[in-house]
Amino acid sequence: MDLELSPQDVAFRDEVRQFIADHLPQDIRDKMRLGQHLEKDDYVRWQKILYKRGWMGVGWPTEHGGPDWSPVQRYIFEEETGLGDCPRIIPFGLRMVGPVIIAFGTDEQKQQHLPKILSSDVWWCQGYSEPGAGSDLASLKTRAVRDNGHYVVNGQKTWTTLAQYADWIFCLVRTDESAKKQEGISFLLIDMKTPGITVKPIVTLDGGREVNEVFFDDVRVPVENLVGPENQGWTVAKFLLGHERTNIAEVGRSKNQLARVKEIAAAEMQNGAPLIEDPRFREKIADVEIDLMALDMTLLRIVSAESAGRAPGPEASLLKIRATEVQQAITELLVEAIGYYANPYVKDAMSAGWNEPPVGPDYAATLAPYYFNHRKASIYGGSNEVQRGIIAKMVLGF
Amino acid sequence: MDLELSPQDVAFRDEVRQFIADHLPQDIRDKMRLGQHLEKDDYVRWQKILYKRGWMGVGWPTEHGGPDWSPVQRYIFEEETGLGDCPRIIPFGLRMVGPVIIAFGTDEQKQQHLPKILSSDVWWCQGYSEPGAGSDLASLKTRAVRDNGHYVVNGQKTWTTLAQYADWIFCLVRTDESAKKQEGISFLLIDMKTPGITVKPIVTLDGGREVNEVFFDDVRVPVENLVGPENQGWTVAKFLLGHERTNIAEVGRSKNQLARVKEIAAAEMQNGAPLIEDPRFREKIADVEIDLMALDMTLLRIVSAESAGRAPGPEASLLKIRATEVQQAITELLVEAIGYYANPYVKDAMSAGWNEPPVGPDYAATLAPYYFNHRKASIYGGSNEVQRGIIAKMVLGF
Amino acid sequence: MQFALTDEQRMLQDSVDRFIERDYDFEHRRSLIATDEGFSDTHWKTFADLGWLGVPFSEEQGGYGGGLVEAGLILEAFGRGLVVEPYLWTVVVGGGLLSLAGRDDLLAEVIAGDLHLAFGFAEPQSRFDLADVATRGEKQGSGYRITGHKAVVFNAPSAGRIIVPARTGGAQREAEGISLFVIDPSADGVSVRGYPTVDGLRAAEVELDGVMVGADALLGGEGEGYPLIETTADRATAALCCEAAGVMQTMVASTQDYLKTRNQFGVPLSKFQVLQHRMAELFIHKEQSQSMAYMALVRAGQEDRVARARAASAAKTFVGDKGRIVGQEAIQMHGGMGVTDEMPISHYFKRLTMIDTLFGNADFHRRRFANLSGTARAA
Amino acid sequence: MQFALTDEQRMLQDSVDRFIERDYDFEHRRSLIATDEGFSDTHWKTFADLGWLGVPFSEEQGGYGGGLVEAGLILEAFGRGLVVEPYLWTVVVGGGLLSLAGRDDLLAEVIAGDLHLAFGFAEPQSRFDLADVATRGEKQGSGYRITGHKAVVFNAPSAGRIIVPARTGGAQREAEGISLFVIDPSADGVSVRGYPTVDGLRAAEVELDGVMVGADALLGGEGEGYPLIETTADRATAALCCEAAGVMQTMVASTQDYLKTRNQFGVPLSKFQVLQHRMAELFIHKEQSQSMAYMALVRAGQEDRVARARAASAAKTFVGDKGRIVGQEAIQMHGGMGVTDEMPISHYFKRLTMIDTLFGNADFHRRRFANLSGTARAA
Repeated sequence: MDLELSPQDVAFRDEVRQFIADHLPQDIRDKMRLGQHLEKDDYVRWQKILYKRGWMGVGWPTEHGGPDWSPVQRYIFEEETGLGDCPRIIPFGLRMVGPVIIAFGTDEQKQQHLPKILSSDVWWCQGYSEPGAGSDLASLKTRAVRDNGHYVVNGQKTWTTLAQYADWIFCLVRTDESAKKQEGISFLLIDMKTPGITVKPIVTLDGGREVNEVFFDDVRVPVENLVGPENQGWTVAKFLLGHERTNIAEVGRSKNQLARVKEIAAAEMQNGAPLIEDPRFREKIADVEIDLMALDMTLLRIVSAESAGRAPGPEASLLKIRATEVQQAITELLVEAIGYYANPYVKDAMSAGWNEPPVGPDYAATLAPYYFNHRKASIYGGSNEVQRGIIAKMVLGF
Repeated sequence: MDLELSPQDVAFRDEVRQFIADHLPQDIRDKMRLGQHLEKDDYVRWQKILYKRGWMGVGWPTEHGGPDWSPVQRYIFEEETGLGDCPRIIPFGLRMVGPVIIAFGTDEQKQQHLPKILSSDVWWCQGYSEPGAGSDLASLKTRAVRDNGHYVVNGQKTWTTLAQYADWIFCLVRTDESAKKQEGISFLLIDMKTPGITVKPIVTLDGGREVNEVFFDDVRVPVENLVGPENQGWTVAKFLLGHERTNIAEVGRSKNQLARVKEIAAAEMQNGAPLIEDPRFREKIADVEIDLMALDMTLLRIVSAESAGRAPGPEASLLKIRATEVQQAITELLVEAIGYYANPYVKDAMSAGWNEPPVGPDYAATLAPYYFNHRKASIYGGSNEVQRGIIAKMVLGF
Repeated sequence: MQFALTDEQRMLQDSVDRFIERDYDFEHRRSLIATDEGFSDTHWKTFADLGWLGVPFSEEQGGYGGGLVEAGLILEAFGRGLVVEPYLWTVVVGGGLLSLAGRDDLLAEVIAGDLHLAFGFAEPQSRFDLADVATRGEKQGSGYRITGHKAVVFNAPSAGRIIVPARTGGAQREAEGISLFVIDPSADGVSVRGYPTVDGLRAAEVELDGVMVGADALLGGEGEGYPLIETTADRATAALCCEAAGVMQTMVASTQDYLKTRNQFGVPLSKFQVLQHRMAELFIHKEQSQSMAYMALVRAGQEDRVARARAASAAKTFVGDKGRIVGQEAIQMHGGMGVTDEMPISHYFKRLTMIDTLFGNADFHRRRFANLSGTARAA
Repeated sequence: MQFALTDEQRMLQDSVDRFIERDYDFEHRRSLIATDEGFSDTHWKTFADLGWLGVPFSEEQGGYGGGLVEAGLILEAFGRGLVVEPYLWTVVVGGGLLSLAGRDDLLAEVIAGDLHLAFGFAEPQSRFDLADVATRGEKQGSGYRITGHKAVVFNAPSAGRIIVPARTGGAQREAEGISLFVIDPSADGVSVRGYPTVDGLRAAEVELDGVMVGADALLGGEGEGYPLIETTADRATAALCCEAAGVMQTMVASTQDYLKTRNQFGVPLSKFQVLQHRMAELFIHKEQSQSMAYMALVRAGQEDRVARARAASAAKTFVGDKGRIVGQEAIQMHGGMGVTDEMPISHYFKRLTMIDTLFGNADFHRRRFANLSGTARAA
């Protein structure tokens, strides 16, 4: 047992760190540090920088442009990009539909889609959830009927993250209404420019517009856009659920946010001294820091097992639950640290380019919205209740 | 809204307080303060003292010897006896079978049993739980078959508290095996001296011998000992569950134990100062104290509603859950306060009359066993899980 | 001892509940918070007409002879309806200070609904310490010259008067030497930078740059402001706990309804045992929060400082801790719907979250309670 | 970086697990703790024969060249089997001190299984502060005269040597001036009052009344004992966290089995969603506890004091907090059966509870961790 990086891994870490220092645009870094809203262009710019360096296809086979990293290298990359204020990689192309196409797609689909996913020339979104379905994903109602070389799609998807930016959407649709729930579902790729698609933003409690409803009204999709066999979409979806999930731990990003808690608590005053000198507040930070260590060390055990060739199991559920709890606990500490200045809601201060002086400290404006927004973390992506159920069934055999 | 006692209630409180000061035997008080084991005689002596004063039949109609107190007076009596180191009233006679006999018993049963319950000349125990039944009380298997003016009882009860002291037991038995679960159950009074009854202690994790298994082997019980109609025992049992339950809050007793936490934390040292000066430990005490206030204030709202003539509802479940949580939290604080001296297990030091010097402070010996023993509080008497289910169904309509 | 509402109190709450049911549905609230002022003057006039603005004040002061309990009950009902009109700030806090200081002239305007008030008790460095006052009040002739920055002053954009603590003596964070002044926001040197809050209310940064006031601007004696501030904060805390209890009541009821009507895997969510048990906990939290809020109300009207302060701090700690659980759990059990702006539940959640920051959060009051508690047997 | 067991480490743990399976069933343990000594000398000899007693020591010192990691892995397996033999006290703590101080002579006896050790680091007033030493060691000629009271000294009744910190200089609670002495319990002035502990082990109050020792009784330099004590405590803490992780593993597995086999309302308890979700939490706690214990083991072998101390304190805090939950929940889910002496689960619970009191409880280590943590980005 050993927690030290090998010299090669140290070199790799230094290389990643230096690359971020040299190439992450300063305006993006500033927005990240202040928790401000990122534009589509911010994501794409950063992803293209990584693409140019050959670091976009993490987890992809080398033949499709993957960087051929060991599990430890992937861990390091996640950690350093999280610590280094880099924007999240938008996962829908790279981590979701990409691996699906690699595993199930035709050669034509691979040629058409993979290069543009890697180069971030095409923005994807995910059409899984539907109104009324909640955690019961398989109860979806959007239907696709074959008609003359096309599927005609009708229905509605919801909670579609950043659909307003998307060029393509991958969807689960019902292609056999007579079949039992999980059967009769197919996996379709749909060009968002196809007539009949309408995107309507859902405003979230923090005032954000990250998620959308997507309506399909007689949308004609070429049958060539089916991935995997018809009515086997559930198998494809399950493959995705089981696919490389250690990145959901977001350890680097949480370490970065926890450091932000400490910085803010060092700047905020209480009884004439920095708040961070309050023993109780220090201990609350310590609790989250310890929980984050436990997440990190458990992740490292999984990474080590992967290095030894063991396939990841249902540990993803463990990581999902604890990672989101840690993230949410950090957002609570941020709100607590800022005291009364959690209250002002100055919408313009949440985007870059606002020229008025801040209300309170400049880091204050985004903290309460960040807390509110992050309540979603334990709901989306398989709610933590669903994850506990998975552990009970898959691990405990209940 | 008013939280002040009326002058009459103040007078009553002072009277109770003075009575306890004058009449609670010092040896019993000492045992209570040190958390030592009480003998049967200790309970009986105290109950007879209360009986002599006319204060035993709390909750009973005056015609049967009840003291005719208002809900507020009952609250005060509970509080003062709890604060005043008085032993618990053993509930099986006074609070359980007594009210059942009053509500459902024949005149003969009333004459035979009620006076001796009140005078504590007869010790009762409760035969509800069975091995393998757990919270599913109605799945009981002990059966009673009619034979020549008797029921012949065969089966086994378990978790029977203080059965080793008991003269009588009240039991739920199955009198109709063909009926559905809750039907076919009857409520029987059984003399513990009847041939065929065996009591076997269950040693609990703290080393205590409070609970027992009770075996029935062809025990012949006169049919006159049936309470209520045959096969209607479940109705009787439900009556009991709904009966006057505000006393389960044990607020006075918990206030007393919390004061003990403070006393011990004032005596124990840390960094050369009393532990109670540690801000974190003080705040942990504060948390429990606030939870106890919330219990107390909620109890007072229920008491006020009772005073206004409203019957108590499923609030008993709320009180049971929070009361036991507070009790358990207090036992945790006690163990924490004592540090390393939680470890020694000097069995003799847990009873009075041991003449050797204590290991560590004299209050230390019983603390860890007290914590261990109190894990039962959230299990027995309708587990807290069962209580949450009751709230969900009865209050929330789920 | 009668820890239940009197018939009059029940009638008062019923009338507030009826007002909300009739005139204050959620879309209406949404339209109000989108206006410049952020609430309705018409409603405010109605409150005046119904006597709600004068409820806590004595008849000698032009009020209706109720007390803090009645004001708390109004706020509890306001919490249930998520009412944004600034009753807490104008009536309980501002009116409370005027009443304590005997400023019946201004109080009459409050009761009539003609005057809004704000209280600038926080400063950028003060966090929750009411005695951490850096704003200075320098004697100038018979009056004072006031300079300082008051942070997140609720209701200041609408206030006809802003009450501010300023230091006329003593060292920073000392209770001694703090004076209370009534400031006219239109006076020279006052700048009020208003903004909405995350829970749909209005507040402002108030800068006082050498503001000149006369001796009549002083509330209470010079340097003797702190006891008024602390008393008012405890009373406001009790009333705020009532609002929180009301918010929780609606959150629990809404979640209960949602779980009953929403199906998943072919059955209503209310049939899932995990959600049943978690809802049972929320039910207990909201019941006990109400008990604690009422206790704080009753004690806040009493003379005994320690009893009042312990009760207020216990209630605020409890409501802060349990409110966080109720809020987060209600959102979680609503699933994706819980995080939309469209659903009322998310707005209740935001209000409940922000209540914890007012007058000191749960950690602040836990410590205050612990420091006020002896080792004696009284619990 | 390879945060997993090597093949050798896995084989070592397997051999311990096999020993427990073959020779250490629960009835056997029950009979052992009922004996006077409280454990089995025969087993101890077996441990010596299998090389387990020498595992953490270097070959130069007569050991087998493993390290703390190997000792921790043995304790983890011991935790799974609730083994009472005093491996922690004789090998990890006592042996660790001897090893640090270069007392290879005594260490050889430990490795051979001929010597038990105890460490009297606690005193009645010390609570968890390792520097709070009131016991005095006065220079007398070339030796020392030691007087003091050592509290709850584990394994003292069986120990051939007791190591005690005594103050040869410095003020109370100062790290400076503490010396470590090896005491023979049969020496004049030593009284050992033994007793069982609530979790079935043995400890004693050790009174030292002017005990005379020679200069050779000193471990390390005079007045330089504290770094040895702290290092040893951190290492023991890491190893103890391994034992706790092992205890949790069995508790979770037993509860899992119990819920699967026990029926209520006509279905196995494992079908109740509430219990499923609570068990999922316990599963996570025991997995993460193991991660934290391993981290502490790895870091405890390192030079860097802060990294070692942070890791030990983080692990102990985590194991203390989560262990309480795992213990209480496992008992609760066993229902009435959980609180009987008959069921192994209650004994595991008691051990897990007592582990939290050793070398500082969760609150103690949370504070230590917080005080060791900077505001820098390293997390």
